[in-house]
Parts: sequence; structure tokens; C-alpha cells
Amino acid sequence: MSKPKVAFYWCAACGGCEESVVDLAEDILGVIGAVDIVMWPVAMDFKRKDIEAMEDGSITATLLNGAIRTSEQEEMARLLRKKSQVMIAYGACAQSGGIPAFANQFAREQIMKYVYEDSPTTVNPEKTRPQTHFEENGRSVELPEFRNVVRSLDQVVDVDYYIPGCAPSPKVLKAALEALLSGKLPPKGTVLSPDTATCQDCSRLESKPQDLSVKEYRRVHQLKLDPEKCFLAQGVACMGPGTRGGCEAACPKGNMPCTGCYGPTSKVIDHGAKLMSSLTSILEAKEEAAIDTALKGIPDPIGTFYRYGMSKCLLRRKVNL
Amino acid sequence: MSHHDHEQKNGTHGAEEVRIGVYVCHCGSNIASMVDVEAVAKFAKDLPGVVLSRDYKYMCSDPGQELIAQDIKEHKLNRIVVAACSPLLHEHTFRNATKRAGLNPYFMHMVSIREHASWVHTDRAACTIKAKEILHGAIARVALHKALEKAKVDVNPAVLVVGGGIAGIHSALTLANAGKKVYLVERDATIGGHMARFDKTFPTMDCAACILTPKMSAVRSHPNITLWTWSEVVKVDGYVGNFKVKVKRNPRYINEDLCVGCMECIKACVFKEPKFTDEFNQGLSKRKPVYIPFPQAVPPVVVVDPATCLKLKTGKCKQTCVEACGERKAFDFEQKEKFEEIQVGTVIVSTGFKTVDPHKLPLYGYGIHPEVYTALEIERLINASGPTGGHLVTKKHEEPKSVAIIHCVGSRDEHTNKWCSRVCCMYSLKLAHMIKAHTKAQVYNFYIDMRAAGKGYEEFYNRVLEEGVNFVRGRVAEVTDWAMTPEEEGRLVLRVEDTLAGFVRRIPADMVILATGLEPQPDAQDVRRMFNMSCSTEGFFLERHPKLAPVNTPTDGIFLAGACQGPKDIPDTVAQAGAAAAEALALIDKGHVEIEPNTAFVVEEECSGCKTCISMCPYTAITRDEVKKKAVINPAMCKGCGTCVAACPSGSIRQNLFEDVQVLTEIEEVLVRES
Amino acid sequence: MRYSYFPGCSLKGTGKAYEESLLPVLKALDIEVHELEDWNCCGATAYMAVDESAALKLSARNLAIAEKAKDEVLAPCSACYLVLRKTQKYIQEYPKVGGEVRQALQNAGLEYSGNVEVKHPLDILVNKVGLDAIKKRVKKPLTGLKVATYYGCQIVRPYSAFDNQARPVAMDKLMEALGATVVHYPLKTRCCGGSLTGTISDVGLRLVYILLKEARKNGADIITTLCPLCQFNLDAFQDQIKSRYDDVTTPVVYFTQLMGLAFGIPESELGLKRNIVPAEPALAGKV
Amino acid sequence: MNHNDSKPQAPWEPRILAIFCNWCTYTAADLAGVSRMQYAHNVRIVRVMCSGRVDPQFVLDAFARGADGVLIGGCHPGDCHYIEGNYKALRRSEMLKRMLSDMGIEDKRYRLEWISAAEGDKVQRVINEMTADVKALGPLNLPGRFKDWDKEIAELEHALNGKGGECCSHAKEVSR
Repeated sequence: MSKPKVAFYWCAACGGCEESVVDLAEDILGVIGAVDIVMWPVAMDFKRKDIEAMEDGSITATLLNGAIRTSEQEEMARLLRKKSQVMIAYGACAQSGGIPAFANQFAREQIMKYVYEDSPTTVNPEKTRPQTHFEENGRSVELPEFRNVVRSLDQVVDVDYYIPGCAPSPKVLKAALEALLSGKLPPKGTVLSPDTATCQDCSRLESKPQDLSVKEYRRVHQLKLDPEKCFLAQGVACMGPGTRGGCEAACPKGNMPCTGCYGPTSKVIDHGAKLMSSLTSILEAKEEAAIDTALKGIPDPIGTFYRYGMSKCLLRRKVNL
Repeated sequence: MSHHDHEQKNGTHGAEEVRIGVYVCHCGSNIASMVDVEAVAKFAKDLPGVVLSRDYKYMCSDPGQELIAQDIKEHKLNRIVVAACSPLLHEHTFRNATKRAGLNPYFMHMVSIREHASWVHTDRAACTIKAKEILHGAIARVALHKALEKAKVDVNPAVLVVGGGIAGIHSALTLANAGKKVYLVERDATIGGHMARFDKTFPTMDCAACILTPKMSAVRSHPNITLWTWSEVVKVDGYVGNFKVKVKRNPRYINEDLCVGCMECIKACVFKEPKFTDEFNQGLSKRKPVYIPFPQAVPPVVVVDPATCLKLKTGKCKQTCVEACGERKAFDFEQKEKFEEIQVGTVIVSTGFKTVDPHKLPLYGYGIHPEVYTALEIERLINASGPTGGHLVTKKHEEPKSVAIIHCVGSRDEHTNKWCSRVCCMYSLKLAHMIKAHTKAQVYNFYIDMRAAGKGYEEFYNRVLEEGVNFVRGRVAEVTDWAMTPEEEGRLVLRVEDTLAGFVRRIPADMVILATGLEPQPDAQDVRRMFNMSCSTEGFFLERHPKLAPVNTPTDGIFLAGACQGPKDIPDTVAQAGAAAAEALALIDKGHVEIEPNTAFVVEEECSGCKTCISMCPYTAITRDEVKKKAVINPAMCKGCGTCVAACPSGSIRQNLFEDVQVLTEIEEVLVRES
Repeated sequence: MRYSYFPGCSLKGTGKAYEESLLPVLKALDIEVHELEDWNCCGATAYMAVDESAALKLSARNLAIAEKAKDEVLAPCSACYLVLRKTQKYIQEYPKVGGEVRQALQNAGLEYSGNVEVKHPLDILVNKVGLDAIKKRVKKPLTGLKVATYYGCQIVRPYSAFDNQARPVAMDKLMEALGATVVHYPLKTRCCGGSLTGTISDVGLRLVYILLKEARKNGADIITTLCPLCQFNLDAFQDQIKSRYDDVTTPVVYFTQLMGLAFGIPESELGLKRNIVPAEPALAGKV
Repeated sequence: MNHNDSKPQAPWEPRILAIFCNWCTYTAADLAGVSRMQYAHNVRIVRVMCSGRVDPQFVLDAFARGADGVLIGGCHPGDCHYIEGNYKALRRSEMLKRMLSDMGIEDKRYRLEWISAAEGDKVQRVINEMTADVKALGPLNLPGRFKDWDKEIAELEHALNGKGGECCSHAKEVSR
């Protein structure tokens, strides 16, 4: 019998997720040995028509990374969904929009205008804009539509599982693939990473006082970071307490606070709101002015609390665009 | 809503089919006049899970409650929604009705369509729609309710009374006489507090000692009372019914059980003459390093002052005291401070007050002119067992020809304390009366307002007026020794605007008495923290409710008695001490406390042990299990505010009756527009 | 130590003796003072009573200049001391006043941020230099000289904080440090008559009389004060008082003059000759 | 059940969600009722034990579910029945306000008020003020906006496989 078919695909993302597959190092050989990879943009040259040619459901699993920003990405997502038994949102962008979803704070026109006219490095006196359809002496070119909203994968197609992270750690990926290949699959919709917050894996946790109250938040460049002490105890906003584990506190190990790329735990419906709630609750200040001062160190709340999850914010997008 | 929540929702009622009964109350015409109750009931019928929906004239009436009970049995209802008046009014009524019918009371949810709808609107159509929407929220919510039990916590019958003034003494005795175990902890070497220093008590003028000392010795001899003087509470853990208290017992250098209070050692002390400040007599007399605060002290046991005792200071002393003690061997210079751990169910805090330090008001010349006294000093001077054997004389041992009493020293004063100390007017009258009785002196009272509000107080004021005591209405500007006339020479002069006569007067006096006000104890804030109470802006302990819970504190099982809660005279103090004892007794005799189940709990497998919640809880109900490295909430200490739930960054804390999914569902459904 | 010295009008006029004795005493204690450049009226009494806002602005101008100089201000005259401190307080505590004053200063190209302290020499000497340092400097202790210390009203009330308002003691301690005997004097802070001596002399002179009489009664050889107006009132009308009431003649000198004498600074350099009631007899043999 | 499906109600009336603490503001609302103080009928009150229980998620969810305004009520500072729950509410609220305006929701649509059990009149005043403010701002109608935003994917799906309507979790979500 033939080996299970696996597809990787790359939508609105930096490419790190594609690379992260390679982070499996020698384990990659195990994977390659165990499966037929039918698509892997970063490594192999398969074409869309190859996929279209396949029967529906003939791909065992697709691991799709990146957010859905263009019509083309959306089409590919739908196509792969049709051809796959299991659709996995791979990485923060596919799971919840990721960095690209910051664009949800701007209207399409704002973005276009900046990119093709206003950005300092752009020289475009005719103010030419890309067209979705272009014809010249009988031949026509189609460009994908640039959407108004950046979406997570599950806002476009039905998703079976999520592998979180920016990018997912090899350990998480390996565990997911093993589950997949062994057929021992958790209930649909599960995020394939531990459902407890990162603090649990963080070596700094014990240095966090029981009765922590933060005088004021400060940004990482404003102080010399203690390499052992809990970041919150140093007055640095760390998303660890509200962010799903699985990375083994990689960033804190590198003396940087957690920024929340593994997304919320299963009982949280809005990552940013929850993070904000806990980080502000532990302040010391008791009246408006003092509280505002204490929060000066978080100048961009959206960028801080929704760094990887704008698409999954209950408001989804800046509402008045 | 995200798929996670779908899980949760299904999780909450799982297999069992939800069968909701809905009851819309007319409340006579209170609701029905502004809400189309029939329409609302009809609307509810079609909502998911609803098997029965009625409107009824008076749901809270017996037949109304009976209706619910019957329906539960007949129609196998497992959820009840009542739309009527405010749940704050009748929630318990309908919970009980539900319970009587054998259904867990927390499957009943109540919403107000009276206070929040029919009574505040005039547009019947709009009001009816609002009622429907409120009800919709309740119906969706109740489906997610869970069976809950009130936790019962046994109440340890032992009581801790902190402070051995008249308040502590009275509540301790009341409890002990009721057969309860009492620990009475007093910081001083003797109990009795301020009252033991007084000579007489207003307005009846019975002698303080005569009424207090019997109670003091009763405390000592009572089999149910463990008395620890020279001791302080240093740590309090636990919660109502189960407090764990640590008491520090300072070394007295005397074995209390062996000392019989014969005072031979005091006579024998190497210091032939007393030469150290006698605190009990307000420094108006001297004592020796080994002393007994006052003759009727309880316990009648001497105490050695390490600061002045040669043996303890230098190690070199003939120790004639030990010789005098002889066979009794009560002395123990090796004594160290020791700690006692006790378990009690309730605590009565009666730590008393301090009087204002008149040095704060130099214009009255206290500490500058020797003939300026505090009222408490005069209490000692005029007291038969005091330093002058009860003779009121100046430092030159002359009887004063004129005595001035200045009211409101450190009371009703922007510069010191704004509040009225409540007792000064009356004790000033008392002193005036006694000075009249003891001497031929002219007595002047300088007052702002006379406050004689109490049983027999105004009458006492009149009596003192008739005795010829002078009353000058005006705030004294200064007490000076600057004599303008020969008559003033060598005496003190009070400069005051007589606001009734309307001019400034100079009134000479040989003794000036400052009626110093009452203040919180200097360490009130520490005590407050230790017992998890709060303080008013003045710094006195705050009662739970000024009228309806005057001896309760925000912390269950901890009660207040006496002036630590605010300035109080003896009658009020004793009354409050009795009330506090009764509150404690009520808890003890019930045997257990029931704790509302709307408490928070940690879902262990979801908790990352991040500690965020711990600092959220003002009741220290949340601790960290250092083995599992997870947070744990003690349901008995949790008061159910839910602050930790909202703060938990991973959503691992839930609050019974207010789970995220329950509140969110209610929010979502009340926002669905009905037509 | 370094200070901006704000003499005010008195120390250049009726109170010249105060300046003449203050400066050498400070010098003797190595306290550097620089007269505030282009200072103006402190805004005292009459002006303050007639037009408070204008007075405050006038006063604040001095503070603004002092702030530039970056030294604390030394204001020996009680009135100056009081008004400058009052101005500071008002600017700080009443935003409206503060705004107006700052605006006025701006128009004059000045600014005042509130970072300048106004100090009285007595405060500096007792609390900063310290009595021990002063004792060390004493060459001719004033042994046997019975002194009544008279503070007047403005130095302690209402804006001063360095001494007990009802019963100041700083000058008493200072005099004892100089070897003098301080007599009991309950009228330390009682009114000197102020401008009443000039306007309603019946009242003014009676107040002065009371002060002198009490000093005499308590056996004072001499009264010492720290306020130019007090010194003037107590010193200037003693012959009138003698004729109106009785003979309570007592010399009245500045505390700095007594310090100077104790430090061994020649009498001639301490402005003693300016006294109307000569102090020399009282001092004779004691210094 | 989504109100956008229900026939348009004219004139439009704002929908305000209020979350009141049990001890002060909810009691104050009862007092307003007992004192028969008339106020705008646009508010739906949800009871929690303490303003400290109010999770910012509740506020965002309320907006996402069609609230045009959200009002939180708690005890005055220092008067919290649970000692300091209301301070936590205030801290969250300060940041929430910034986040909401960053997300394009007008300030007047969210309000935190301290209303003691004795201030029935304040309940009346605040609710009337807020209703007027929100009326002036017009509908927020996020469910409607979500639907509009999702048109672009609905269209594509239609083009791709001739099926109209709801394909993805969010489309479903919108139509709950």
C-alpha cells in the first residue's frame, strides 16, 4: 500500500513555518521516509495542477501555514481542503492571522496607497497600481485579489487541527506528525500543543513573587534584563502567563519576554483581552492618572496583546474602516 | 463564539435533557400594568429547553411557590426561571421553593422585570420587549447551571479576645459564662485598660474600681478563660470558624504560677526608693524595676522591667528580690519570649484607644508649664490609690484656688483630629464635679459645645451647673504664665474669647486640665492588616455596616468591641462588647457556617501555576501548592467576587454561578433583539 | 555654604545695623553670601494689603532672579522672609495665582519653576551651621548677660516651619551657645505694635510698653530680636513710653550683634552705635 | 436569531449592555426602580458579584454580539464589598479604553461608573446620558459589519462551487 500523502502550503507568512519543517533535522528523514510529500513550496516544485489532478480526500493531511490575505491563497486553501482528509492550520498566521493580521488595522486602500505611492522607497510618478486583470495584444494576465481582511485559515475553510507557534517548535511538529501517522487523533478542533500556559515550562517562574504587584511597565530597552528573574517581576510585559505552552519557554530562555505566538489556551476566547486583563490587574496604582502612567510602558496595546492573533480578536478588525 | 466554548457548553449539561420551567410574575399590577406578561410567557414557550411557561399573579405567595414545586414534580423540570422582582429580594424564596421540590436550588435563576423594567419605564411595548430579552438571557443561562452545594464549615467553639480593657473583659466573661473557651490576650502586665485608671464613672459616679475589679478577678478565676497578659497576637491565619493564631508572650522574668503577689520582692529590691517612671500613674509617681502596676492588678503578679533591673541590665546585682521570694522561687531571669499557637473559631478585637498627645498643641503649654495636666493624670491624682492618695494638689503641694478644664483638646480640630471624641464633655463634667467635692477651687470649663447625649447625661450637666462650676463657651487661645496683674502673678492665665459674653477674657488658674480626645492605637493599621479588617479615614476599625452590622467586620468571624471601633464611653463599650459576644455565640452555637457556593475554583490540569491570581485575592484564599506548583483556592475563605477569574490569564479559574460561559451566554442572549 | 542675600529695604535703611552685624558674622562662619542682583521690594505689608496680586508678582520677581543664581535665598528681615515664602506657597498651591504670576514674569522675560528655598539666617545658624560650630567660634562668651529673646510674629507665623510656632526656641538656644543667660519671656511672639506705633500710637506704644515691661520684670539686661521693625518699634519710642507709663528702658539689639560681640568682632563693626537706647551700658563688663 | 435577520425596526434604538456589581450598582438600579425613576429602556443589565469579575472579554463579546454600548458599574473606590475588586476593574478599564479606540470604537460607547447602592438617581442619569450619547453615534452593529466583510469570501465560494452562504466558522459564528 502507498504511503500517506502529506502537503505543506505557504500563504501569507514569512516562510519561517516552511523552514521549521526542516528544523526537524535528522527526524525529517523519518518523516520523508514515512510519507509522500505532494506539495512543499519551499523545498519541492509541485504545481497547482498536480493537486487539482488528485482525487478529493486523497491527501492524508495538509499543513497549511500563513494567513489568508489574497483570493489566490483562499483558492489554494479551498483546493487543499477538498483534496485532504485532515486540514491543519500550521503556525500562528494560519491559526489566528499572525503578524500579517496587523493589516486589519488598515483599509485596503490605505495599504495600497502607502505601498504603491507614499512609501519613501517607492518611485511611481504615474501612481500605477497592480490590476487583477491585464490584457495586452490578446494575452491576458490575472493577479489575485487583495482582500479587505486578513483571515485565519479557519475563517475561510473548515480546519481540523491547529499547530501553534511562530514558528512551531520541532517538538510540537514531530508530536503532531506522529499522532497523524499513528492515526491516534484527538477531537476535531484541538490545538496540538499543551493546554497549559508557558509559565509552567519557564525556569523563571520560581523567581516570581507570590504577591506580585507591578509599579510600572517598562519596555525591554529601558532596563538591563535580569537573566534569571521573572520578567513581570522586573516590570516587563510578558505574555507567558496567558500563552499556550509547547515552546518550552524558548524566548525567556533567550532573555526575552514571551510575546504570545502559541496563542491562547482553550478556555480563552480572546487572547488579547485576557492577556490585558491579567497584566493590568496586577498593577499597584489605584487611580486613573497613576494607572495610565504605569501603563505608559505598553504604548501599543493592540501590537502587544494581539501580536499574533488579530484575526481572532472578537472584533476581528479595526471596525470603522 | 469560538469552538472552545461550544465544547464547554455541551460539557456543562451533557447527557441530561434540559427541561426549563419559566414563571412570569404579575406582582399584582406592579409588573402587569407595564409589561404584557402573557405575551412574555408565550414568547418564552418557544425558546430552546423550555417545556412550560406560565404567568402568575404573585409568584412569591405560597400558592405561587407551590406552583413551582408541583410543576417540578409533574413535568420533570430540572431548571427554573422566575421573572419577577429583584433577585436581591426573593432569590432565596424561589431557591427554597425549588429545593423543597427536590431540585438543586442553584438550578433556579431569577431576573428582575419589576425594578429594572416595569417600574422605570412608561412605554408598555418597549418595556414588554425588554422583559422578553431579560428573560431570554436567563433561560439561555440557566441551561448551563450546575448543581451546587453550600459548603459547611465547622466552627471551633474557642474564642480569642484581643485586648483586656473593659470591652475585652466583658465579652470574655459573657462568652465564658456561656461555657465557651476564651483566650484573652492583653499587651500590658495587667488587664483593666483605661477604666482601671479612672476614679469614678459618669454620670452615676460609682467608683470605677468597685465595678471593674470584681470583673477582673472573675476573669482570672474563670475556668473557661485563659488569660495571657504581657502578650501580643503576632499572626492570624485561617477563616471564619477556623482561625490559627500565634501569640507572643513577652518575658516577665517571673513564673506566673509561682508568684503569689505578696510583693515582698518589691520591698526587698536593691533600689531602696522607687526611681523609675510609673506608667500606670501617668508618670506622676515612681516605681522600682520589679513592680506591680497597681494593687488590684490582674494577674496579681509582679513584673520585672529589663530596662531598669540591674540583674538584667548588668548581670551584677545582689538579687535581694530573689532572697525575699525565697522558697517560692518565682523569679526566672532566664525567661525568654515564647510563642503559643491556638485554634479559635471567632475573634473579638477590643484593642481600645490612645489619648491625644497634648505636646501636639503647644499653645496649651503641656510639658512647658508644670501645672498643665491631662485629664488622665488628674484621674490618677484624684484617685485614692493614686500618687497623692486622692488629694488634688499642685506640684508645690498646694490646693488649687482655681482649676481650668479645656475641652476638645485634639478633637473637633483641623490641626489634630476632626472628630468629636464623645467622652470628653462628660468626663470633664465628672472631673469638675469631683474637684468641687475635693477642694474649694473655682472650676472653669472651656467648651465649644456641650455634648451630653446619653442616659442621665444632660441631668448630670445640670447638676454640675448648679454646683457652681463655671462654663465659658470659647476655644482657649493660649495658656500663658505672663501675668498682667498682681492677681495673676505666679499662676497660669487662659486667654479665651468668651463667645457668649462676646469679649476676650484672661482667666487665671492654678491647674489646667486638658480634656484630651481619643485616637486610634498607634499600631491600628498593623492590627487591621493582621485580622484583614479595614480602617475608617480616622484610623478606627471599620464596622461592616454602621447601623445593621455595627460589631461585624468585613471578615466573617471577626468582631469589634469598644473604642477601637470609634470613641465610646463605658456604657456603650460594654453594650457593644455584649453584642460582639452574642455574634460570636450565634456562630458557635450554630456549630457551622454555610458558605455561598458562588466561589471560585482552579481547574488544576489547566493551571500553569503562574501566580497571577494569588495577589488578586484580598482574603488570601488563593495559595500555591508548592508540590503540584498549581494555585489552590480555599472555598471557605473565598468570598466569591470573581476578580481572580477575570484576571486568570489562561482561563483556568471558574466561578460557580458566574462561569465565563454562563455570563457570556447571558450577555449574548439579552442582546438578541426581540420584536 | 553659599546663599543669595536678599536684604530688602529695611536692612539698607532703619535696619542697617542688622546688615552690618549679619555679614561679618556669616563671614566668620565661612558662609558665603552674594547680594541678589537687581532685587526689588519683597511686596511686604502695605502693598500686600492694597493689591495682593501685584505684590505677589513683585515678590516672585525676586524668586525668579534667585532661581537663576541657583542659591537658596537668605532673607534676614522677617517681613521679607514671610512674604517671599507666602509667594512661593501661593504660586504652588493656587494654580490661578500661579498662572497669573508666571505670566507676569514671562512678560518680563523671567521664569520661576519653584526650585528655590527661602531661608532665615537664624534657621541656617541653628539648624545648618549648628550650635557646636558656633560655640567653637565664641571668643568672648556673654557670660552673665541676661537676655530676653523676642521673635515677633512674622518669623514663626504662618509660613515658617523651622521653629515651634507657639513657643519658638531657636534664638534661646543660640544665646545660650554664646554664653548668655536667657530669661523667661512669655511674650516672645506677641505683637510689637507694627505700624500702629506710627498710626495709632496709643495702641502701638502700649503694646511696646507691655513687651519692655515684661522683659524688665524678668530681669533682662537686654532684648534681642531678629526683625528690623520689631527692633525699631522697641528701640525708638522708649522716651515717650517713659513719659507715658514708667521707666522700662531696655536696650534692644539684633541677635547678630550679640553673636558678633561673642565672636570678638570689634563693636564698631557691628552697628551698635546706631541704637537709640545705647546698648553699651548693659553690655559693659559682660563682653 | 441574529438581529440582522429580524425585520428592520424603525426608528433605530441603541442597545446597551450593562454589567453591574451585586452590592452597589445593581442595588442602586433596584433603588432607582423602587423610587420609580424613569430612564431610557435601552439598557440590559447583567449582574455579577463584583466589578472585579468583569473580564474584558465580556465587553468585546458584547460589542461583537451587537451591543452599541457597554456600561460597567461598580462600588466607589474604597467602598468595594470585596475590598479592592473595583480597583482591578479600573486598571483593566483604563487599558481597555485605549484598545477600543485603537480598534475604532468611539469612547462614548464604553463607560465605567462608580455608583453606590444609595445612588439610584445616578443610575438614571448615567443610563440616560449614555443612551443619548450612543444614539448620537448611531449603530455599531458589528454582526452586520462582520457579514459585510465576509461577503468577499462568500462570493468566491459561490464562484468556485456554486454553493452560496456559510462555509467557514466565522460565517457560522455571525449567524448564531
